[in-house]
Amino acid sequence: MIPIEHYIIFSSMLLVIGLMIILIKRNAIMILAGVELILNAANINLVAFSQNDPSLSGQMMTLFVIVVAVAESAVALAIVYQIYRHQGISNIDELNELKG
Amino acid sequence: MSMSSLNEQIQAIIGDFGVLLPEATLIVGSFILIILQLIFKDKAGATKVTFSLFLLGLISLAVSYSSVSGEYFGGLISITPVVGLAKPFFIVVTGFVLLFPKGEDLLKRGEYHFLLLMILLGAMLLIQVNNLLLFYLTLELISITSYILINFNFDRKGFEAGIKYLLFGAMASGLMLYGMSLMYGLAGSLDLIAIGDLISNGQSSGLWLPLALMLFFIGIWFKLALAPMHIWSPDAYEAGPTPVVAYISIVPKVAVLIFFAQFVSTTQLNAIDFDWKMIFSGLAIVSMFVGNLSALNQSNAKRMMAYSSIAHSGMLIIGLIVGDSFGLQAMLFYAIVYAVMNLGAFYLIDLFQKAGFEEIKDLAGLGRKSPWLGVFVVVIMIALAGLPPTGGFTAKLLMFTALWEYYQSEGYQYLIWLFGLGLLNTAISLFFYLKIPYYMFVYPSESEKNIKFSLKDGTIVAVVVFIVLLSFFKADLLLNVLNQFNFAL
Amino acid sequence: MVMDHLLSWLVFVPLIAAVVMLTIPQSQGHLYKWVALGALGIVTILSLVLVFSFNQGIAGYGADSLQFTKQLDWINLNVGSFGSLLIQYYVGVDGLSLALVLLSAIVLFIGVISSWNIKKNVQGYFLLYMVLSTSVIGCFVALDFFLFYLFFEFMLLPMYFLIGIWGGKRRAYASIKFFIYTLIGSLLILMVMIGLSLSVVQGPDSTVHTFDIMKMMNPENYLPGSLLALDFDGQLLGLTYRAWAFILLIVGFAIKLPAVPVHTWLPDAHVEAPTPISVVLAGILLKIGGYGFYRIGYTIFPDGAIEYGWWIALFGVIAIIYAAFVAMAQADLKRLIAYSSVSHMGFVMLGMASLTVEGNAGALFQMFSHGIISALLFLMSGVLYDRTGDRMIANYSGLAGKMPLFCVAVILSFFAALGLPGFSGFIAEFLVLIGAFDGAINGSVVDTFMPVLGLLGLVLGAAYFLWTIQRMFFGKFWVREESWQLPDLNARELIMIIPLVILALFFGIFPGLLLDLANETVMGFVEYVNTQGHQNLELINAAVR
Amino acid sequence: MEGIDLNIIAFYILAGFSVFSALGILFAKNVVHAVFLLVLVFLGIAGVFIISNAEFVGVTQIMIYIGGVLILMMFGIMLTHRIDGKRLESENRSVLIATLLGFGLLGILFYPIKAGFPLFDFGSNEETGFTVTEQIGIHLMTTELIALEVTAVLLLMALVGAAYLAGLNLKKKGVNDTD
Amino acid sequence: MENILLYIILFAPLVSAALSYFLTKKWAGETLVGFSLLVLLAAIMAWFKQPVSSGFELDWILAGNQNFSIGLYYDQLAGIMTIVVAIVALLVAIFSMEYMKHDGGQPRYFAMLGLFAFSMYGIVLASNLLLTFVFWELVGFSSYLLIGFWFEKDAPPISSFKAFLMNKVGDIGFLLGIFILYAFFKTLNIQELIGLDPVNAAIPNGLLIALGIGLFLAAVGKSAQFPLQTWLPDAMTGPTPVSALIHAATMVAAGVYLMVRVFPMLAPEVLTVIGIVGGITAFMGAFAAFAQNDIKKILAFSTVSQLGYMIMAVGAGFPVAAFIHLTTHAFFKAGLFLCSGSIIHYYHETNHTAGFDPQDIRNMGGLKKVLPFTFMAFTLCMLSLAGLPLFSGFLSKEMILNGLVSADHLPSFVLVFGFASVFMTAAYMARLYFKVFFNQQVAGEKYAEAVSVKVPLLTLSSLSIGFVFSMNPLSPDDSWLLSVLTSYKGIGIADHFVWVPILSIGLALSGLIFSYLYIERKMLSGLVSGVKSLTYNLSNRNFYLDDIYDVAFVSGSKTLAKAAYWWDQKVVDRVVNLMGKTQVVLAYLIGWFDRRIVDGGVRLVTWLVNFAGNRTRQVQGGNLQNYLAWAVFGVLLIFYFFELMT
Repeated sequence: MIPIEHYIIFSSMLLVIGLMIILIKRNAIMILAGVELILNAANINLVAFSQNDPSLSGQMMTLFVIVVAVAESAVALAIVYQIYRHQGISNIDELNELKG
Repeated sequence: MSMSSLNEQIQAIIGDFGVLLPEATLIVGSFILIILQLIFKDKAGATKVTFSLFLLGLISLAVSYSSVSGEYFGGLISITPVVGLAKPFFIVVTGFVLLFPKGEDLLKRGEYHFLLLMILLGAMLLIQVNNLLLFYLTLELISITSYILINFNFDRKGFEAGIKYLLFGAMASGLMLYGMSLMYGLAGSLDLIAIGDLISNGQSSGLWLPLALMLFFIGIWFKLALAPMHIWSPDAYEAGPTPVVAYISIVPKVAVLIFFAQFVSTTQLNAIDFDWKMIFSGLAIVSMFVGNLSALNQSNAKRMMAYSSIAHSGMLIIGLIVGDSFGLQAMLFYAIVYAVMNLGAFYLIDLFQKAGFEEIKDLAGLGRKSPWLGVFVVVIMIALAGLPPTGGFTAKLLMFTALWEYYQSEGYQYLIWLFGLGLLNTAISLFFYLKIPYYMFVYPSESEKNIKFSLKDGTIVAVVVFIVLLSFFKADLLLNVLNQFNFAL
Repeated sequence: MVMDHLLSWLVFVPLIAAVVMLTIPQSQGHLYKWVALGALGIVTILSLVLVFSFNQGIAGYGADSLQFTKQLDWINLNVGSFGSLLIQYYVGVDGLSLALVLLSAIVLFIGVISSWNIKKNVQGYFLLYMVLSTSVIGCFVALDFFLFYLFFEFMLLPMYFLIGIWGGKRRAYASIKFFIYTLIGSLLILMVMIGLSLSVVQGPDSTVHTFDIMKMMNPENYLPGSLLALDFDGQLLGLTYRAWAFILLIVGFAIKLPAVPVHTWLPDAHVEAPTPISVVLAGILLKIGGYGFYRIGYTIFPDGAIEYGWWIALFGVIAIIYAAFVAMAQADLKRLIAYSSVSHMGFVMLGMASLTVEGNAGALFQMFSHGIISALLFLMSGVLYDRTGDRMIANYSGLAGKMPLFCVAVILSFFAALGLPGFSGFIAEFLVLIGAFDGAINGSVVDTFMPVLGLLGLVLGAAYFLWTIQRMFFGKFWVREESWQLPDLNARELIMIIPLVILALFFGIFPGLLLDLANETVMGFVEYVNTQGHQNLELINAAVR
Repeated sequence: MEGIDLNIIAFYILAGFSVFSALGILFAKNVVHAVFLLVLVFLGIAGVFIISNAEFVGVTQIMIYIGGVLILMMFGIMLTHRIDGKRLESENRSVLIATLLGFGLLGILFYPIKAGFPLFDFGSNEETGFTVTEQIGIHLMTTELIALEVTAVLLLMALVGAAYLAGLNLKKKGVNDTD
Repeated sequence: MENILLYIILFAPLVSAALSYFLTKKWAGETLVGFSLLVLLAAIMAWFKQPVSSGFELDWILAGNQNFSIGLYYDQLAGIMTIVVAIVALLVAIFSMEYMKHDGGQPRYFAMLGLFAFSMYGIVLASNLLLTFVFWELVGFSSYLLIGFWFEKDAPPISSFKAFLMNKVGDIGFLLGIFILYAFFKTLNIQELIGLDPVNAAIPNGLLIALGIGLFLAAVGKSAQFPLQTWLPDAMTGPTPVSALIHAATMVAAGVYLMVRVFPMLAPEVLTVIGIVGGITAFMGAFAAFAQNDIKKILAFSTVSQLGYMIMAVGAGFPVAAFIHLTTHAFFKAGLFLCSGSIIHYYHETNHTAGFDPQDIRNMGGLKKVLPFTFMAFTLCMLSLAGLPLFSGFLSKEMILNGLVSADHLPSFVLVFGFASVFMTAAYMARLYFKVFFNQQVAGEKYAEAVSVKVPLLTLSSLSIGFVFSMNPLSPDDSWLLSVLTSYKGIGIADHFVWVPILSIGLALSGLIFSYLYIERKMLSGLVSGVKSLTYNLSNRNFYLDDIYDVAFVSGSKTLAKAAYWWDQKVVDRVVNLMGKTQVVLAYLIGWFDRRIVDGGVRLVTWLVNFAGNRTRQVQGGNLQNYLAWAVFGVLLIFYFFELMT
């Protein structure tokens, strides 16, 4: 049996890396990638914890999370696409018309 | 898990579907709207509005038939008395939003109706879920819909706000999800009751449970726009279409508040040896300060209202901090009054924007040209500030009364700070709430522009003002309505 | 029917007038002021009826000594397990409030005459004025804390707009400053109100929480163990909650009064406000602060009155001296008068804190008298401002030759203000100081040095007023701009000034007419505060130890 | 049990692989490279899922993430970047702050992890007679039915919304700002 | 209507004031004269009809069970005082009709005089200290108005301002005294208080002294005693009849009257203080009079000095003596002032040279011929003031000096001051007398004084003759005043010292001669040179005398007078002015403090709030990733806070 803590270490590393990607990368799509990493980190936890769960809630949840992630990405990419089309910008930090 | 038990389970589920009649109606209706959109394209706005309103009527009918308290779907859904109050409330707010003056352009788009209804669906579901997975899904339903709707001005600012809102929300929900995954690992189930068992068993889980809860709270804070997760809201509010902003400043917030109240009671969060109330109190104070202070120098009315709503969120969660039935009652009272005055404020802002007034200072001298409009603005603004004789005052009074009472029984020192600083914030907030009437009355007019104030606008605003006043002068009416619901969650 | 609901009529006649004004089209603009005048005329008559049908002989202080009471349930907030919050429409008068009601009616009436020449947005002006009138009178007759608070807060907005729209150059700054100051004061009051309503119930076994001030007097109505109950043993930062509540209340009302050091809104507000609004502000609004001390602070917390009376008196004395000095340094006539108001209101604090009958009677009398006299003073500055648009003392000299009537009026009002015997101000200040001294000698909470310093305030008052007369009215005639037209007082101004002078003289010569109205109440009040206060203190000290 | 050992070894290899790939994203200069690295991360995670008794999830991961999300992202990149080299570079910003915050978060997690995770005791894993995939199917139609419905609606909504947003250029009206 | 006479005395002047201001403007003077006559008649009738120690009390202020009543009280003291006031007031009113005949402000003038008379009678008749105080302030007020009557000139407004303010300082003491009395005895009725014997009652000694000092301070202000005396000379900027009535005869004497009234309440320590202050005032006033060239100022300083005498007498423990001096002084000093008024009026009427100062004695001379009637009256009054036998001043002054000698609680320098002042009084009056009436420099045509000038002068000068007050004008003990005042409690007749009248007469005579020689020196030296050969010795001695006179006395005393005046103007007045200025400076400082610190603090808070607002807004910089960083940072902060807590 793999110790559960190792799963958590694994997931937390992905979590941190995801967070750092979000904060570091200027590209909107890369930020989205960071978000996906965070979601995957949570998924790893869910799967790991549900190994012994007879009701498999964790795994079920993972499936839904994946679906939601897709939906979210789709919307995000639609917006990114529009922004690029209208302003030629794909770096998120160039968007700063709204402030104060 | 045997086949027979499976059968029973399915039978039970099918039987239970009755309670989701409003939601089902909503889903079906919204599909029809999509179809209408496919037929009419971007025309026939009136038909779509009529249909939407009709649909809302149907849903409320359905609500009145199906709101029976109890647990359904094996505990996944639990209908508490509050739900019976909250659902009609959401429906009314949705209906109101459809009447916004500048919404006509939006209302021609079937997608707009559809998305609004999706938020309504999410909110209606959110307040009755009893399970983290469903919570996550409904919350995401609301969130993603909001992300899309914020773009509906279809301009640069709109898209900018949209992506900012989305990425911020995505990160928040990611962190929340991580917290939820940890909670699942600790409790062994996604049901809230399981977490309750975990807490009430009293076995120490070290730092894990608090950590999980805190990560989980991030999502809640995000939806409530509480500091430090408030930063998205000014941008989104400024750029989003006014009706949408009005909508997402009320419905998702109230839904999350109600869910959280249920969360607290189901998971017996008060029993945990971790002073989450202190953290919430701190956040409430910080939110009020951040909201009110930042609003001081805003020149854009909608942005100002965004900060105002951050501050109001800080007020609203006082009800959660108090947590007893009095507190929840006060919170709901506050929420309803806040909804009314916020809708009124946004309605007026929409009216101004329609007439081409973008900045607050453009409003100079307007109050002298249209005194009635000026009076309405004054009433709504002082209501938002929480001065008598408006419902805003009664709401604040009840909220602080509840807080005081809680302090009296518990004696936590931070509560008295919350009390005092909360009141102090009322004073700060006046600076900017009075800015609008101030410009309208005190400053001389510079332009010839005036507001076309149609009968419909007049009636709607007058009704809002009337309710705001009524909820002061006969506050017991509203409170008695609230009293009909049992708040012992 | 009118007699049955006399107080309600008093309060709501201006509001009815406001509604009537709404129905008058803008084209009939000249009617507004007549409506306002009529309404306040009715109010004045009603208040006179009230005074004459008031029974002076009812002794004691408390619910039983109130007259013309009306008590109706208004809002009953039922909040489940906790019980319910009962807000009542509860009005009544006793000796404390009667004179102030009369004062309000008079000053408001004069204020309308003074507003006769308002040109800008007449409808709005008089509407707000009527609303202000209602809330002012309401404040004085309300006996339910919530009702009082409602009227108290509701004064702010009309005042804000009246200064902000019809004011002078820096009106924006002044109005917002006024608003914020007063609002902070009222928030402090709100805090205490919430606490009180939670601690006080209708009766010993009731769960109906009440805002009734008279109920709040009785320690038995406090829920045992509630924060503001006498037997509550908890403390916050070393003070009992009752002490905190008292301090908050006093600070809240002190802002309104205003006391040093929270007075700085007043000069600004006055300088920017139009003349009639200055008149109303100084004449009545400040009195609400003083009245709040009485009706709310001292009545509900007699223990605080005894424990912190010394400090209140001290701040009163500081206000007297300090504001007099500041007044002396002013270059603007209206600012000078504003600071003199601060100085005079210091006497109210001193007299009240002395906890002697003389001192309290004097403080009440001072409120009335200052109401009349400050109205007069602000009318004076208004007369000048109307003619030249300038109020700088240094810009005038030797006006007495050009405007003899005006000069007479100024001399009379200035001497009235500096406490010349024969005018009401003297009686008030004399009573306050003698009461304070008597109290100091005979073991009340004040010290001897306070009335003695107060005496010094009298000299300072004489100094700055006379200096002003000397600078502005005597000597050779000179004004800054030769083009200034300086006609003497006209009939309208005389109509305002003469009654006020006569009133100041009349009550200076026959103070008994006013003092007798309040005498029994004041005696009851002092007796109540002293006995109940000491009782309460004993209980509190026993609980805390 | 050699199989388990193998599983364990595979876990560490896959986990390490994923983490390194994720780090690779962090340091990658080229957006396309980063996306490919993301594929590797997801593959590794899918592998972990599979050895963690969640084959169905693992497969879903591969299919939806790699087949869906990543393709979407590639589309996105291609649509939003001119393929002329420079624009494909993914620039970094405020690395220091991000690192500090990242380590801050790690610091939060450090002590709890050190103390061990009190996993809920699910009891012995009794045989139900269904495979995991079958069980998932059953759950989807019973306990998670509502979730399924909600997800369906959510997907529809996202579809409508995303399509609407992405396809806005087809409508001349509505786009107020086309500069 | 048993007290109808008192009502008439009190209210008739007020009625006349109202009438002359509002109704009978054209006959304002006649109105006042008529009413003053009525008052005088009433006062005389009251002397005979009104029972002694009668009066009445009315409720005025009822505070709780405490009644601050007001009322009138009539006894011999009040009786004499009313008659004195009534006489002087009547005569001044008559005089004013001539004096003010060209002034446009007559209604105002006579109304104010009426108001003053009303207030003065109020002080005299008031039965309790509260009412006394009320009228006390009112006389101050009317005095303020009358001093500043010519408000368009530069000096009068300032003088009136100063006068009122200094009086106000004194009034504080009065109020303090009232407070102390009330706090212990709960009554302010003078007779009741005397009955309660405050000096021996259970009052802490400090408060007893404070009480006395307080009441005395009132007298210091009103009666222009050291150190508040400087307002009185300044007050001479008012019309001269006003000076005669208010600043010589009546109002300034009110302080003395009050002291006499409350004498039984004064503690021994207080009496010592009173005596010392009186002595200093008498001496300083007399000295300062030397250096004046303004005729009215000389008389004003003389008044200060004489008031000092009265106060000294009170301090010595002989209030009756003070009161009698008050009475006699009222007549002869009013007479002197009216004489000066007559002179000034003469110059006003005849000399219209621009810049001519009709009050400067250097411009005067030889008026004996021009104004013979005035000269006669002035002579009588002056001799009375100088304290020569057969004149009223002698009687009262002897009583005071005897009292001073017999009072052993006063330091001896007071006595020295007393006697020195006798000499100086005679000397400065003679200086004035000879300069104005004899010097030949400026002589004009004989000028006929109007009847309305003559009548007052005649009356007042005849009232300065000793026979009026005592059948034996050489012994004050035989004065009928003393006999009627026997019922007064503070009575005390000093022992007789034979040397006292001798010394005092000697001093007074030498003072007269001294000045005579000095002023008339030039004339004398001419005479001397004519008979030089005949009486070389005399001449020699004369020369010798002149020398001594010049060196030892004249320049010496002149220097001293200058010094005294300098002290008065530069030190006392400066100190008072400095206090005033300090007050103004302090006011500006506090004003600055109020604006910058108190209000500044508020503005600082506002600024800080705004500043904080802008900082919280800065978080919202528009960059999403900064938002995220902030959010994460905030969340981490909470986490760490929490983790540190547990």
